[in-house]
Amino acid sequence: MSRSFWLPMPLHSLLLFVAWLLLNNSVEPGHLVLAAFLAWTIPLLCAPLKTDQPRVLKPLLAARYVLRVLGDIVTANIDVAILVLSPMRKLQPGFIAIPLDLKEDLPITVLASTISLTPGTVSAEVSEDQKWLYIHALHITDEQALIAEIKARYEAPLKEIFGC
Amino acid sequence: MIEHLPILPVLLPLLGALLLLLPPLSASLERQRIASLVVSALTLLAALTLMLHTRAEGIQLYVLGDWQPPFGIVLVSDLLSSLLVLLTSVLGLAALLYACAGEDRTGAYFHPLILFQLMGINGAFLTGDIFNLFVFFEVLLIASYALLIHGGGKQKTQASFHYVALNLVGSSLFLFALGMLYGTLGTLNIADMSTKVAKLSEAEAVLARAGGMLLLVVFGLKAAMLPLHFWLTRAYSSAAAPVAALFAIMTKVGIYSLYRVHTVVFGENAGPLANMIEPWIWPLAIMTVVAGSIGALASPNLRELTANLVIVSVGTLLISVALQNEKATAAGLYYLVHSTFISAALFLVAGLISEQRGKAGDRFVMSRKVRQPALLGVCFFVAAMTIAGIPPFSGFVGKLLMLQSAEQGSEMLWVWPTILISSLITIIALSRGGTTLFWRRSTDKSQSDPASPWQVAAVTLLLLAAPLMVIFGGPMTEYTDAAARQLHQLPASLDVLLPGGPS
Amino acid sequence: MLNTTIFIVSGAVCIALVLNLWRLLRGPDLSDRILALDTMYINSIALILLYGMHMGTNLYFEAALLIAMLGFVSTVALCKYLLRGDIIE
Amino acid sequence: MNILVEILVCVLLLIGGFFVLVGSLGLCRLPDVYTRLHAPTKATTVGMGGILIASMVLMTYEQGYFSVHELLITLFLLITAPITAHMLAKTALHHENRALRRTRSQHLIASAREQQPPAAPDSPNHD
Amino acid sequence: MNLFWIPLLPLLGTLMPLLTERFGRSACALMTAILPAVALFMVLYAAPQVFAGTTLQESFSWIPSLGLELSFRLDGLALLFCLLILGIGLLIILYARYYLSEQDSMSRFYAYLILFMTAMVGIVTANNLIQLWLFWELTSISSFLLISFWNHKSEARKGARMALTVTGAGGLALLAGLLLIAHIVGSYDLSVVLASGDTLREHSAYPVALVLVLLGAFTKSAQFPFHFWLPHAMAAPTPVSAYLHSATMVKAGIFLLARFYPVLSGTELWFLIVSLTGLATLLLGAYIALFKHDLKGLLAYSTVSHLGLITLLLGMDTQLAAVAAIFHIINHATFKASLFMAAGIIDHESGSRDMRKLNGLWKYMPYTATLAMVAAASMAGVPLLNGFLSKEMFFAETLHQVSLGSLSWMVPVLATLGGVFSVAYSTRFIHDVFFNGEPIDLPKTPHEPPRYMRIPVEILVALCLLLGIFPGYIIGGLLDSASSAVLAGNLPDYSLSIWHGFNLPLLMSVIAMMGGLMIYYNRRHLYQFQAQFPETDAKMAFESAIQWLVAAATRVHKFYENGSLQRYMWLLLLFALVLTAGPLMDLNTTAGLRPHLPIDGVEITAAVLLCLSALATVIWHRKRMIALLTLSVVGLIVSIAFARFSAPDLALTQLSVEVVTVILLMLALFFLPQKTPKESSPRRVVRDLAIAAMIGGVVGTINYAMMTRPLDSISDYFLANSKIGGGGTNVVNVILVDFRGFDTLGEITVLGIAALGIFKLIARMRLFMPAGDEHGRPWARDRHPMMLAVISQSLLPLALLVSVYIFLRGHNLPGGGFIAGLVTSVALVQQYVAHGVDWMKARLKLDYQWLIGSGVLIATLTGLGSWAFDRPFLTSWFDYFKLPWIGKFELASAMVFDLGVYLTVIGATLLILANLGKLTTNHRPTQPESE
Amino acid sequence: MEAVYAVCVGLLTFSGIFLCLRGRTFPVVMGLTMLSYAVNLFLFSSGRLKLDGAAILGTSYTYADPLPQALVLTAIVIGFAMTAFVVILAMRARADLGNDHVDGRLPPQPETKTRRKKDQA
Ligand code: NA
Ligand code: NA
Repeated sequence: MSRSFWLPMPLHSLLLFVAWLLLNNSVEPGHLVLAAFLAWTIPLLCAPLKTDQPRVLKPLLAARYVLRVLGDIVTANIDVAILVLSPMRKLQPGFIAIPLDLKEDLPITVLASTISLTPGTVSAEVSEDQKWLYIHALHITDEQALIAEIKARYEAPLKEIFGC
Repeated sequence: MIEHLPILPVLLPLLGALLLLLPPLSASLERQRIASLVVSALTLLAALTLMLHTRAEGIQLYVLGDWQPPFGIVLVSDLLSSLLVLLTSVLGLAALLYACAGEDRTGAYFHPLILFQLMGINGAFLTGDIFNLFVFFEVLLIASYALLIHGGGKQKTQASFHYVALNLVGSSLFLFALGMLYGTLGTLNIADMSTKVAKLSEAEAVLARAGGMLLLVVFGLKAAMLPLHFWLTRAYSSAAAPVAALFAIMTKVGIYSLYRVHTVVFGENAGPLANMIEPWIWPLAIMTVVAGSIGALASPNLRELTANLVIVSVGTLLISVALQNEKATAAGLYYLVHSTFISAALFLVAGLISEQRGKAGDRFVMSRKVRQPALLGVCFFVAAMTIAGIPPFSGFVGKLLMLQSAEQGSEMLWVWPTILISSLITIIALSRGGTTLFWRRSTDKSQSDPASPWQVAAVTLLLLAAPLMVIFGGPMTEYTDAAARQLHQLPASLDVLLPGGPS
Repeated sequence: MLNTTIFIVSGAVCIALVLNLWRLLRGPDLSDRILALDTMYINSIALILLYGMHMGTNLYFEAALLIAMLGFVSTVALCKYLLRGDIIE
Repeated sequence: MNILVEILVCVLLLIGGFFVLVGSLGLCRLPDVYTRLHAPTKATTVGMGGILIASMVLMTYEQGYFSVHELLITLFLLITAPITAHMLAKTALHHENRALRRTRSQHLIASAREQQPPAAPDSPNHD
Repeated sequence: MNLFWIPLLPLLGTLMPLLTERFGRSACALMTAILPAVALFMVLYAAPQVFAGTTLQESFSWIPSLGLELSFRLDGLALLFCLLILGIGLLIILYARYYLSEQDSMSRFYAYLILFMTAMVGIVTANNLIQLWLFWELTSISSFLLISFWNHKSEARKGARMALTVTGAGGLALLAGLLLIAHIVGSYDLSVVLASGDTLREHSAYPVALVLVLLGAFTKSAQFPFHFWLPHAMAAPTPVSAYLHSATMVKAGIFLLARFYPVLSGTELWFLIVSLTGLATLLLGAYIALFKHDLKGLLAYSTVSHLGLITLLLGMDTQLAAVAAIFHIINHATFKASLFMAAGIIDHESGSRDMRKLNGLWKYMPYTATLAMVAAASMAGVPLLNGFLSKEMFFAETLHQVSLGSLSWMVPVLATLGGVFSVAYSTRFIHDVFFNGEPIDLPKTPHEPPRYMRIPVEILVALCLLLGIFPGYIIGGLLDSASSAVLAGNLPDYSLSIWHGFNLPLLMSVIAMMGGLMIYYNRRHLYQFQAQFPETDAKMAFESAIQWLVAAATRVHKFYENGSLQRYMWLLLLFALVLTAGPLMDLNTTAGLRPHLPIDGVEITAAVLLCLSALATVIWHRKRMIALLTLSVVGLIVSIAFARFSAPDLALTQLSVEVVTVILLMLALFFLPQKTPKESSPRRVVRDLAIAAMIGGVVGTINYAMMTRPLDSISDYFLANSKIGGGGTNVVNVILVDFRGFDTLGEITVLGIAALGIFKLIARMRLFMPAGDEHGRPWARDRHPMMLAVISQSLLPLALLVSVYIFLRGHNLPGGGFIAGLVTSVALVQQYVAHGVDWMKARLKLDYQWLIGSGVLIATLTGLGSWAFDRPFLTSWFDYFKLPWIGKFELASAMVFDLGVYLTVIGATLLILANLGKLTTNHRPTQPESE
Repeated sequence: MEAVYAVCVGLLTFSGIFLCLRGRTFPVVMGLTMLSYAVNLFLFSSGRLKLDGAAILGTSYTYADPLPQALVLTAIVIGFAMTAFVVILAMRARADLGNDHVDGRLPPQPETKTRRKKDQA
């Protein structure tokens, strides 16, 4: 039997293992066994409902990416808070179309999610050919700079992480 | 095994229904038929044994989960409940037999649903716990919703929406009532409630009274008491014949609950709440008979007529509740059994007539002759005589017992004219209907198939009650007398019902 | 101090909830209303957590977790409904 | 209770509460549906994060063992919030909701709704 | 001898024709006659004892609590009637053999006839009031069958229905009367009743009982004003008329009067009602008979008249009158039966009964004519025939009549007038049919009937003669014993001689003769006089009365049962309101003594939110989508409230149910119109608001009153036993899966059945999907947004993990199978939303029906497991185990039960939702709304 | 607290009942849902309100009455099943009868069924 049959979603399995321990606030042996069991069986059950996605090739980079996003979320929120509390007439919202280098579903989704979670931007739509990501920004000062920053800060690492 | 007897009438249909949903039985209709007939015959056997056992040994208590009453749920098989369980089981068998002729082919899950329905009704009869009664009400209701739409068609859909919506509101009211009762009595066991109700403080008694009154609404809705009977005619007359036949017992569940709750809990020993529904139920009972009679006269077809006769029988039974004495309850029980059998039979006969009269169905219009005039004629005639209370069939015994149970002059003044005039109207309506159905015919030949042996067997099974309940009227009334005595003299059974004493 | 803080924060969450309802009732578009409902789900998670902290118990954690999960499903279904009419097609 | 823990918890809570409130305030104040999308999806993530971490700290302290299951809620919210926003944005686009008049590149609304590449005359040229 | 056999033999005889039909008509008739003949012999065998003054009795217990015994008596009265019923019955069997045509089902006819015979014998021999009534009703039914024997004819059906309705109504009145009598006397035993005349007459309810019994008797005996049904019963084959309307059925009413004569008569009321009714009937019947052109019609009204005569006799205050009544019963039976049979022969052999066409039959059937003329003469009261004797006695008795006070002279005068009419129509019968020129347009050439068809007539006519000439020899004993039964032994002196000398009665007879002949001679004037009055057809009148009744019932029925759910719902709620609010009036103080809980800002806010969103739902209920959103808010806040008030399990359940419900409602919203039209009138809205507000107020009040009072409940037991007895610390869960596991079993059954029912509903559903949303916008093209699909896939394992978590901890902490099941379902539904049905169907091979079945089955089998340990169903088991390294853990049967719950929930939810999804997957028609 | 709670229950009942009295299926279904909220809250409160007393043994000194909670749980599940059924039934009615009126026919239309007239014997 192939590895993918016995362990169809290794990353998910890891996630589930951790999640189980999180849920139970416990690292007792009993829970470890149970966590391992569930981390193994649940992906087996879910496997038929999974479509193939590119795998994470560089986990370390991914972790760094996550931390960076978390940090950005905090700053983004402060920005938004200021905008919300300041007079509305200063607001300069706008739509932006970002050309995508990423091609596959999962990386695009991650990118779009990242954009939504960070500074004043929301991913609104992906074009059918998945070459354009439409975003709405709450306050635009420089459109091109924003596009450039997103591509450099998020898209590039993602390309590397997923190896595409 | 004998100690598990009281739960068998609930468990057997449940298990049967479940097995029918699973392979290998779910695969073919033939297997479903055999299995469901076997299961319902076994249920009948269990019910019969239970009744005999209860008759011989006294009240049977089944303590579910081994949690002693009043804490856990108990099933109580007394003379009343075991009789009704037996009645239900016979009815179920008849409905299944009838359906095996092809009615079960017109939609999915017929057999499991009938068995679920049996489980619900039997459970409602057997349970000694008021919330569990609610649960079984819901089981039998949801099964009836599903059965009502069996076969499809506009009328069914239309009738079911009314039926379902009203019953959903009814279920909500039931829960409100349960809240009020639990909130004052602090218990759910019916026998235990009866010990608590007399000890309530004044304010609590008011709340319990409101709850009890609300229960009257709920049971009245189920029983089709005026002004809550509107759902019945359409629902019953649009349902498939075997389903309508089985539904004949459904209104009786409401009546049974009135006996069980309002005679036991809010009965003679309820202190300030004693006999609280009596002033209400009198006019309602009589008006129900009137409404049913008017409906019977106005019915354009046999099924609607039968449905309205069910309403009349409900009114008559409500009178027995209103009379509140042992004799009336005994009379009511006899009448209940008889009227259930016969209205069920009449629904089946109506089904056969519809099948054989072509486009006219069971409507009271001129049409082609039925294929089997002698067979259907005899069946109809016997059923009609019985339901109209004409001797020598069981109807007259029921009617007479009811008349006799009015012992005060004022009671007679209300009860006798009501029952007698409704009888007359029944005779008029049935003779009009019957003569038209069988005798006003064109020269066209019927093109339908003759009734299948299954259908004949089902009708016969039910109609046999008409002579048998008269021939064995002695033992039968002896039984109902004893059942009524047991119900009215509850304190005598309390040490059986609550072995550990009240909570 | 902790109790006062919880009290203040609860007040903030309550105000937030009222504001959400205002938006829900006000609209103008259905997407605004759904957005408001979604925010209400999330704010009620906050409320439940605060209550749990106030009571010092973990018992309400699952409720919060379920709101997080089910609120999402609900919002998605509502959006799907507006987009396609048929949510399960 | 340890004053430091208490202060930490209080600060976290206040931060969380502040952001929750701001998010909802934004929901009310912001002028059009596209801008309103920003406020709750963002503010609630940090707002909720603050409260969840506060809860984690407090529970861990009070119960004497690691109470980290709140992280799971955070995880859920982080995963789902962008999708919610995306779906809502899709809905708003589909409903052709009017954007604030001074919104830039409004012509993209039509392209986005049709999920086509940006095709308007003033679209910026990218290589 | 066992009296039981007398009715039983005919009863068994009912089967005889059905069994012997195949052996041919004669054999069938012969076999049919055997058992009644045996019964007749038994009666005759018992006769000497009865003549000797013994009342034979026999009884068996039947239904004691009903007071019904199978109890028979044979006294003089019963004997007389038995002889009539069985004797004439046998003649009718013979007669009918030749009367019925090849097309008529002879076996059916005989079966009905013998059934009727049984019923009649039953009535006259009954010694128990209920038994009497039982057979009484049986005569109504069997006569209904006989009258409607030719049921393809409209008049047969209508006549039968009318007879049934009138006699049925009378039967019910009789029943009430008999029950009342039994109530007064305290027994259903006729012997006891017959001995309690004084008690009865003195009782305050006597008038009611009397009137009720008389109603029964009068309807059956076709007394005025209930006489109208009898002529229309002539639609029956003539043997039936000959039997029912001469000797038997109509005589049942007379029998009843005679039977209860000892206990009910003797009061002013009796005499007044009975004699006046009889007199009126006598005159009316005789008068109308004059104008009937139909032979049987004439005979029918003549019967009415003679029944009136007998009634009048029974209503007179002398014992001799009663004797005369009994005598006339016999005489009328003989001559009228023979006349009917003769009429039948004429009809049979000439094809007509119309006296305007039938003329001069003397030439064609002299023998039959002779017989008919003798019988008719007896009917007219010609001397040397039996009719003369009883009529003479009747005239004599009218002269002694004093009950009408100073108007009593009118009785003999009117009686004579009746006699005049009687002679006139008898003359007409003879002259119009057998003489009076040549027949006109008869369908057949008349001729004498078959030999055996005449025999019954011959026997009866011979009886008329014999009785007329040798009354004492032939009938003396019978009349004595019958009369003494009626008079309770006080038999007066009377003589049955033909000649009493010249006296007033003879004069009256002579006047009657002369007057009758004169009237017949001048009948043209009378016909002209009568022609001024519009002819009323009782049948039409009755039918239209019934039609009116039906139409009225239909109108009333339509008025209150108008098919409007809103009305039904309103009535239900109003009824609930009235019943529930009533008791509240007695509640002095709403607030109880239980200390109130404090309230804080959060709670107030939640309450405000709840109320606002509930009200918003009400206000915007016509904008369905918005209302759905506000409804969701209500659900959310209710869940939070549960959490707040220490019910985490409830909060979890409510939340998860909420989501599934919202999804369902959205599915419904898609197929239903998006908006509710404004169609309620302001009045209705105000009405609905009022009742809703009142119910809300009542519920709130009760709730408040309840919550503020202390409660002493059984719950302490659960708290105390949850851990030690149920093995779990989450008491709510232990109640669900253990203490009240039976409820839960029922509950998941409900869920399963609902899913099956929904499957049935969906099975043949044809719904057109709207082409666009409520504003007419076309739907978005993107069926399955990519990002949603991606994220959903990642969330699924996490959701499953959470549901396992919730499931496993349920027994000890908030959670459990139901919530876990819903979480799993929602996660799967989310997949359906994200990927669509087809995608899922290809990948998820789960049969949801099996899932439901096995889920409930697992729960049930868990319960059954306890049987192995001799414990009742659902007895739980749990224990703690310790494994090295892993530690201590608990295993409980309740967990398996909960697993059943879990599976059922998944199966049911997905069966519903996934199938709904399938509705439109394959094609997406875009028909516009068809409303 | 009790007063506020009772007011809420009363108001939910009011809303539910008003909606149940509407003429179209969807509002009626919503009304039934609303009514079931009221019912659940009412039944729940029959065990009296209690703060901080979840019936999880070992977490408190006194506990809320667990029995009504269990009853309400059962009621919620049953209510869910019933609601699901009635929702689909409403759809079915729309499919079969062509409209979403609770009576299956639109109010201003006169009754077209003249069947009864012909039935007069
Ligand atoms: Na679909
Ligand atoms: Na649980």
